[in-house]
Amino acid sequence: MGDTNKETIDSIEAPIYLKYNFTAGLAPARFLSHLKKGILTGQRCPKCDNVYVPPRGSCPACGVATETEVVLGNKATVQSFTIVSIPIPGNPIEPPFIVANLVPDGANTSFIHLMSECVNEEVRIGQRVTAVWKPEEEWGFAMDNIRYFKPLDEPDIPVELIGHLSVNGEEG
Amino acid sequence: MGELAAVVGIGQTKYASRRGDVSIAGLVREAAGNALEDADLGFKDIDAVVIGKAPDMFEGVVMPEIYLTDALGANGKPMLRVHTAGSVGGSTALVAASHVQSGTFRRVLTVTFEKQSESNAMWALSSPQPFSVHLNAGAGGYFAPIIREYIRRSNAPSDIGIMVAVKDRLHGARNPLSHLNLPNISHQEVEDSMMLWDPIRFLEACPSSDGACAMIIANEELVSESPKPPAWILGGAMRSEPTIYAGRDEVNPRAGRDCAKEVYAQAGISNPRRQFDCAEVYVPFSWYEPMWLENLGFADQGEGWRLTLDGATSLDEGGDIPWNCSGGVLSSNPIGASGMIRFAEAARQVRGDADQHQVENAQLALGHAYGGGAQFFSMWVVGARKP
Amino acid sequence: MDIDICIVAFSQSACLAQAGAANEVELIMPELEAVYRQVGISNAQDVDFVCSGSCDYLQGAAFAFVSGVDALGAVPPIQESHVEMDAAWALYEAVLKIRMGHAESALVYGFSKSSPGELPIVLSQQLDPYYLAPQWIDSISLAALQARLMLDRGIIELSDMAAVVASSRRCAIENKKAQLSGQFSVSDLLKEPEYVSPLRRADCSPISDGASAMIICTKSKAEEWNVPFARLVGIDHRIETHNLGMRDLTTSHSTRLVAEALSIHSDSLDIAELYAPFSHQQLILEKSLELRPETDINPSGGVLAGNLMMASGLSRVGEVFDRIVDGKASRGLAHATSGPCLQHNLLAILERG
Amino acid sequence: MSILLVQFLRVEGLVEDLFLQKEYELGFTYTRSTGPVVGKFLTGLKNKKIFGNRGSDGRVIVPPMEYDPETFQPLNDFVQVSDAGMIESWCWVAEPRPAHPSAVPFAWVMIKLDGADISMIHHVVTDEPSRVVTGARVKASWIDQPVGLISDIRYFVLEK
Repeated sequence: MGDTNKETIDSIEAPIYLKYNFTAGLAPARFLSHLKKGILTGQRCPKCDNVYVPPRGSCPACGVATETEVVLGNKATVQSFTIVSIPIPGNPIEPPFIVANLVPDGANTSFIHLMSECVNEEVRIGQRVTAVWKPEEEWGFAMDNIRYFKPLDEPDIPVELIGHLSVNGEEG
Repeated sequence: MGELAAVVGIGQTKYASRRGDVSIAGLVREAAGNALEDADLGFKDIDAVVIGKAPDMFEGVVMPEIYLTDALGANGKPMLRVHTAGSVGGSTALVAASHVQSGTFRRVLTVTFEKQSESNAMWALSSPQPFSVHLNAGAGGYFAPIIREYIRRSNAPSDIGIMVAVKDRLHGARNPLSHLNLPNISHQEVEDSMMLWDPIRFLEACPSSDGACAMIIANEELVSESPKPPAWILGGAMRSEPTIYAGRDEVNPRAGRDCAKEVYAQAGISNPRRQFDCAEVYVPFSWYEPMWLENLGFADQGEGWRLTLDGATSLDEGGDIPWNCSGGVLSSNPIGASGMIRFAEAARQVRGDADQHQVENAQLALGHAYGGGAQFFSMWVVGARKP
Repeated sequence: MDIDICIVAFSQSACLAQAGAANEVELIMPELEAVYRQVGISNAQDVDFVCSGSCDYLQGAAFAFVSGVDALGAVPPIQESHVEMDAAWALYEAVLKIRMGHAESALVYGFSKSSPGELPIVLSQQLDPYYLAPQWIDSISLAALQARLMLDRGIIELSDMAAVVASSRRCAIENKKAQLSGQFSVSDLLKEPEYVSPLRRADCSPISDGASAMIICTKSKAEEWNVPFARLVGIDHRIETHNLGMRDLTTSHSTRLVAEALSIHSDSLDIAELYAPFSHQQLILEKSLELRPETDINPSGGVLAGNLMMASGLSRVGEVFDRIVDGKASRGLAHATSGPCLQHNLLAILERG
Repeated sequence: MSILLVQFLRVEGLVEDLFLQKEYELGFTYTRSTGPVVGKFLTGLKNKKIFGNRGSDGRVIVPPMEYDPETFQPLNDFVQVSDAGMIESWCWVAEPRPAHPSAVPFAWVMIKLDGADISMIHHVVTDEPSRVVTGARVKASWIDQPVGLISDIRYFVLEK
């Protein structure tokens, strides 16, 4: 027994790896299956009429189940954003990159996604963007079928209208 | 409001990035033991134990209260485990208080903790589930866009966040338990620190800490059994709202406003800025000070930053409403305990027991915690005078 | 306590081995709708307080309960809390809220999606993180060690355990929500192979997905709602040491402590719903509670017929409630447990209104 | 990662639903500080020694507890015990789970080590399962190069 064995233990490593069989949920599964076909969808609340994306199967505000699917536009508006300068664990993307809260046309809530093909310093709240999809053969049941969103050459949307555009990008 | 209850003992650990000298049990025990000592009591004097922490994944111990019974002297007693995300420290205190205010128990011990060094908070918070986008680069990535929207709305000068970061660290330097001890921190140093999630710089974000906080809450009858002045619980409230819903104001969440309104009503507060002597408010990213100043009614909409700018929230500048005299979450952040530390530090102030960060003659203080996507709130008002 | 607290509504989903695609929200919503319907309210806005019980590690996602809030209609914001425990303890927290006068009514729910993970192994990580958790000793094996102690000491026999299972399966025939039911004889059950000896698979509760929900309120609120109710006349709980070697595993010290604190009067109990995830644990509980032969034990089939981890304790209370309002019982006991080998136990006593 | 995709018709609405399922691993290697009591035990293991400590009632607890379950006071009175003892309870695992410490059938055991009053939990590996009974004598089989983990005891073996 060498001297090293006499060292006092004050710390241990505890690897805890648990396997799960994750299920997406009924509403998310339908959302993802549409994405696999290249279509972004939301669900409309039967009570307050708001459209949620991504849908979770309920309107959190009303507490009622959502069933009606709504096809959303490829265009979206920047609700807010951050420029991230540190890597995300488990994500290959290299900083600095933009993570934005985006409201797609036809929806009333935002989701987060990447922005690219833009000058980071010129990204702004109210900016119009459009989805850049991966090649069709790479589409899976995943939000990253949309690789990122890029700026559109359209006028900015007034802040009070963000989250209130129709699927055609019009006020409504 | 139920029966009268008061904080008669407070115990905290030293906060640090890693408390390598203790086990998880040793960490919670240090806080519990300090609280009992402060209250001049032993475990035999405790009727029930209420414990809280943030997700079990931080330490990888499922429902850790099961293993912590002996360390907290809970054997043969009721033990309850609360988990309400980041607000858990505050809600645990409120649940503990309800054990007494309901008349069910005479005196309870409540403890919250996090031993973040056992894992990596960013991993635990963005653990990658299938079918979802993994762009949540930690809590900062979530809150940065909300802060950006606040800055747009309020037209606040861009360095308000820096001012809060400096102020809270100077407060923290007065508190020997603080994780960060930065007595010489400067505006320039914060400004020069790395921009992590624009507009949040490294020094505008909270650290990741190991630590635990404990309190003993007693009913009116038993208050006199502990030697130090009590902090009377004058009000307590919780509010929750969904993470996302159409039309949600993420900058100024309604759950926070409603929670404040209720706790103020209970405690007879109509003008928080004037009536409170100080407040301990959950500010994990510096910009949340002006945002919460407005949300909690200390300032009008869009005007919160002016209080920060004028030094109103600074102990060092002799402000009229010092916020986070202990150094706040920006100085120490054991997540599950951070809310309770706010509640406990508010109590320390009105007990006149806050040492170097004491606000002179503090009579009335607010403790505040929030969690999730700024959707879970818990608050209490404590006072030196028995109602 | 001066305030009379009543249970006015209860609903539980079917116990499913695999709830398929349904996520937490989708599991919870039907049960919430059912309890709203029972008292004639429209959503969580119509109660003063909401408390839930769940465990992140069951489905392997931090903040599982946050998604649960999406089922509530929490706009405007509500008074809401959560315990990382069985929802029976959420019920306990809600009772305190009513007792202190902060609420007249409360919604309590628990949800469980255990099927995505390997539950017995997930539960091994409840144990002390230095000596036991790294050995990955699962909850079934710990229960088996406990059963062996009882068999070795002649406290029970294998046939006693099989009789518990036979009774559970028989009772569950009447329970549409049960996962396992049927007529089995003790000798048939004993012919089955051993699983983790001395336990057979039938001695272990199944793994189930589902949710349950309950509404409680003050007596005056129950009268205002004009609904049948059962009075919750007592609720209390106790935990004991985490060191399994220091406990007498053949009995339940903490259960006895609660029974004493509540004065359960076991001679006047019509029914008892016990949360015994393993057959021998029901025998431990019956003895620790000094239950009489006249008491109908686990008329629902108990958790051996379906175990909604994190909701089963609340469901025990609900099963007693259902039988009291149906007129099948006038006084009943419900039990919930947490931790390995019955470490933490809660009792609730319900009486006809 | 495998994707299992099952399409089925919902009976009531004839709505086409998807059942999307994916395996995933929630995993992390935690770094645990042990504190002095757990550290004493693990340091002992590293030296192929087993330590317990004396509780308030005088009983020797193995592995040592940090706080007494009766008085809740810190426990420090360490006692070295034997690495052999007697089975107090056992269960036979015919089909080990992937997470289990043994890939071959084995017994979980509660063992009262000689010199201890409280039994500890570990496992026994043997090709004579019928000899695993309460009261049987067992002895620790150590790994060659202990590191200070409970798994330094590879398993217990039945004494001849």
